[in-house]
Amino acid sequence: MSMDPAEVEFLAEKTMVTVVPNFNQDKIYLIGGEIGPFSPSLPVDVPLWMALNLKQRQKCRIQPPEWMDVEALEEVKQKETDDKFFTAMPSNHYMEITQLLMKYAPEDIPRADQIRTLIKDIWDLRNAKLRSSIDVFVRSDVTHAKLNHLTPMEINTARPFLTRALDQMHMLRTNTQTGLKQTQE
Amino acid sequence: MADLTEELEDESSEEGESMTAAEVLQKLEEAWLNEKFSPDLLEIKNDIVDCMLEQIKEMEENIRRAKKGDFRVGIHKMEIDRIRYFISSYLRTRLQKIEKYTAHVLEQEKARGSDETPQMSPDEYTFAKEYSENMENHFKVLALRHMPPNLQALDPKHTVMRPNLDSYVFLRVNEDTAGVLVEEETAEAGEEVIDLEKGDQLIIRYRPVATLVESGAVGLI
Amino acid sequence: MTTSCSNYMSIDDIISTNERIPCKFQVQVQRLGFLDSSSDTDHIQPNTKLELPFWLATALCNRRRHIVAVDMPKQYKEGYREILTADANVVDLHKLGPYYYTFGSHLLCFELPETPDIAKSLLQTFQSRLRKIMDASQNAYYEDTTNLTAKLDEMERDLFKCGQQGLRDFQRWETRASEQLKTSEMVINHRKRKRAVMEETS
Amino acid sequence: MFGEKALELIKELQRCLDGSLPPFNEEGVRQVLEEMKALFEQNQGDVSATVAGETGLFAGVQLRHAALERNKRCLLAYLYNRIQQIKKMRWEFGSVLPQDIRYNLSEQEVQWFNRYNKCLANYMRSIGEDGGLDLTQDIKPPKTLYIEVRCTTDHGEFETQDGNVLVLKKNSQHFLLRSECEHLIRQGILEHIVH
Repeated sequence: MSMDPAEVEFLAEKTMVTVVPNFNQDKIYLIGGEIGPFSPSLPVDVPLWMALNLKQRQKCRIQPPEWMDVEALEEVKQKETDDKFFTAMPSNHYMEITQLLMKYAPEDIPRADQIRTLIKDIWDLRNAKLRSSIDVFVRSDVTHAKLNHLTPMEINTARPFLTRALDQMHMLRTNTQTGLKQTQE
Repeated sequence: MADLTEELEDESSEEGESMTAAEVLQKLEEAWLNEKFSPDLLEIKNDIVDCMLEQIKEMEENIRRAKKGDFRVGIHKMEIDRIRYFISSYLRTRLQKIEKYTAHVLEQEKARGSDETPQMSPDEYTFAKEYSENMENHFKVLALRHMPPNLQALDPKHTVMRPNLDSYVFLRVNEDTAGVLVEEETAEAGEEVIDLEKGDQLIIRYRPVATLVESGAVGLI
Repeated sequence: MTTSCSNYMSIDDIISTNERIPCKFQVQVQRLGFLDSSSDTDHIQPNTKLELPFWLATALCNRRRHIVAVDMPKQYKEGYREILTADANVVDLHKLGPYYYTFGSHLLCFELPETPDIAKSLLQTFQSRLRKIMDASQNAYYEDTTNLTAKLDEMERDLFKCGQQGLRDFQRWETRASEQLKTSEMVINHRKRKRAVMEETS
Repeated sequence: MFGEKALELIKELQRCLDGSLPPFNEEGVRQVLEEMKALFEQNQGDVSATVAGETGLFAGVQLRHAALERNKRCLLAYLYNRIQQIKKMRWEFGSVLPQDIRYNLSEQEVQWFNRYNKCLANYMRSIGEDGGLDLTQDIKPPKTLYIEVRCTTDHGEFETQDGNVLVLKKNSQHFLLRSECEHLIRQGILEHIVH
């Protein structure tokens, strides 16, 4: 079974972000929990999907998450370059959140272009790393692997190829182990 | 608008503890992910589905009563859309598996002990039975009954489609679990046992972790 | 095959089990001489050599029956296996295939002395060609991929498609193309065909 | 070789994996059943001869039996894979198939489709306490409540959930609830405009 990147994004939209509203409103009781209250200029945490909805209705400004900062991301990029393994990302949905904020609230993000480039660099670095580890993995005889710190979007992009390759390899490996097989009917 | 965060009685949990709507929603999301990535049909989470549909219904009634132009209505409608997507996609994924492995899931239902929980909801079961009859009837009318007498039956040994439990899945460990047997002993190598640590992410064949998915010790991602 | 998913209904499996294998009849088969187009006898005589499709060979040569003896097709014999060991990446597996792995896996059921070596060779060949397939499917975002997949067997082509799928889905998302609700594929194709028919007839 | 006509049926499907469905090959199916009948009769003849004391017929019987099984498999796979396509059509075109597609279905396949329609509808109606849930909707995760759409054909009147009646005229643009026009987009009557 596979998943569309839009569905990974859908999951990412649950992430809480801080918005600065321009309206007054008591608490909103959602099925998923209570949100608010809202007062003009007072920062409040809401799920990303709601932040984007408010933003499109010009009812708030979105505060970029702390990690969405040029200096912080340069550090993340450096660590990713230096470390042989995948490093922990500041957000499990860094790619999707960046995408969405860049599309719907670019004016709320200082130095948006630089951030966009840095995120893309980090994504590319990690993807190159992922491909090399896939190569090592399939050439070895191990049958499972730990993939800590890989984010859902990264997993999802590698999923179709990787799972199919391993499924096929499992079949070919089983062939070599059973050697002599049951006579077919 | 009414307060909807009141505690809900959740009949599905064995301890009989109650869950909030938010917690049930979280469970729905997990069930959706597991169902999407597991090759096999998992146990239906009927209580969760019904509970969420009930929540949606109540919320829709609240919306109907809301004043025109109430700015919250849009937010509530969005949330309803999101939850309905989870439910639809979850049930759709299950339906696809039921259609693909009809004979297999019906076989398992038949073999199920009376103390075991069923994989399918009663309505899914009805669907599976009707689907299977429709398919068999189709084979019979167009092909089987025109064949020589000794070839008129479907041989389940060949024709029953079964999920490939050896397919690879990605998972995240929710609870420390020691001693998971991942490889049976073979002529060339001994058995392989691993310990799963909470928070770990792995790519592994589904078969050795199938029971851990059902119990919630790991979640598919 | 040992995988637990049954493929009785699989189009690919049916076509791959039609690949032929050199067989030698061990006994006389009466009244079926016409299957051997090179002779006009009524019966198939012992020692007649015929290339039979896999589905038939496996019914006539197994633990219970020895109506024919089978030989491995040449692309699975030692000579070819040596070439694959030397450099699997340059071999045109589609030419040797097109279902090189699947058909090769089927052949293992005959339990010939070289069976273990064939099984090993299939696995190693797949492992050593994988990186190239992965890179090709990930780097190339060409419209036309026939070039890249020409030398791949059907199983590898399927894998290549999976790699492209992951990439294409991601790129559609990245450019926000996935936000647009689309007309379903079947409806689009149906319209295209209808239009083509109208143009032909007008 | 035996089984060749049956393989032709399978290859016919392989050529049409783009979602089109060739006309049901009644003649092809008939020929395969004919070959099976002939194989079976020859085998019956050989079996009676063996009972009567003749020897050496066993190998031929085995060979023909394998051919019978092969033909059976191909024929069932032919029917099965066509049904998979037809089922997909239920989800993509809706419960009513375009006339020219229907024309390519055998009568029995039309019946299968109608029965599938019915048991799917029954199932969807049963979901939840009341009203049910249309699973052919919400195919993609929701992004916004309302979307902008353009009509690709003259479709006629359309009543929205809040009771307004719109006329869907070719090239007219509307702002509609996503949940109420998703079907029309999938069926190609509306086009989703994104900016």
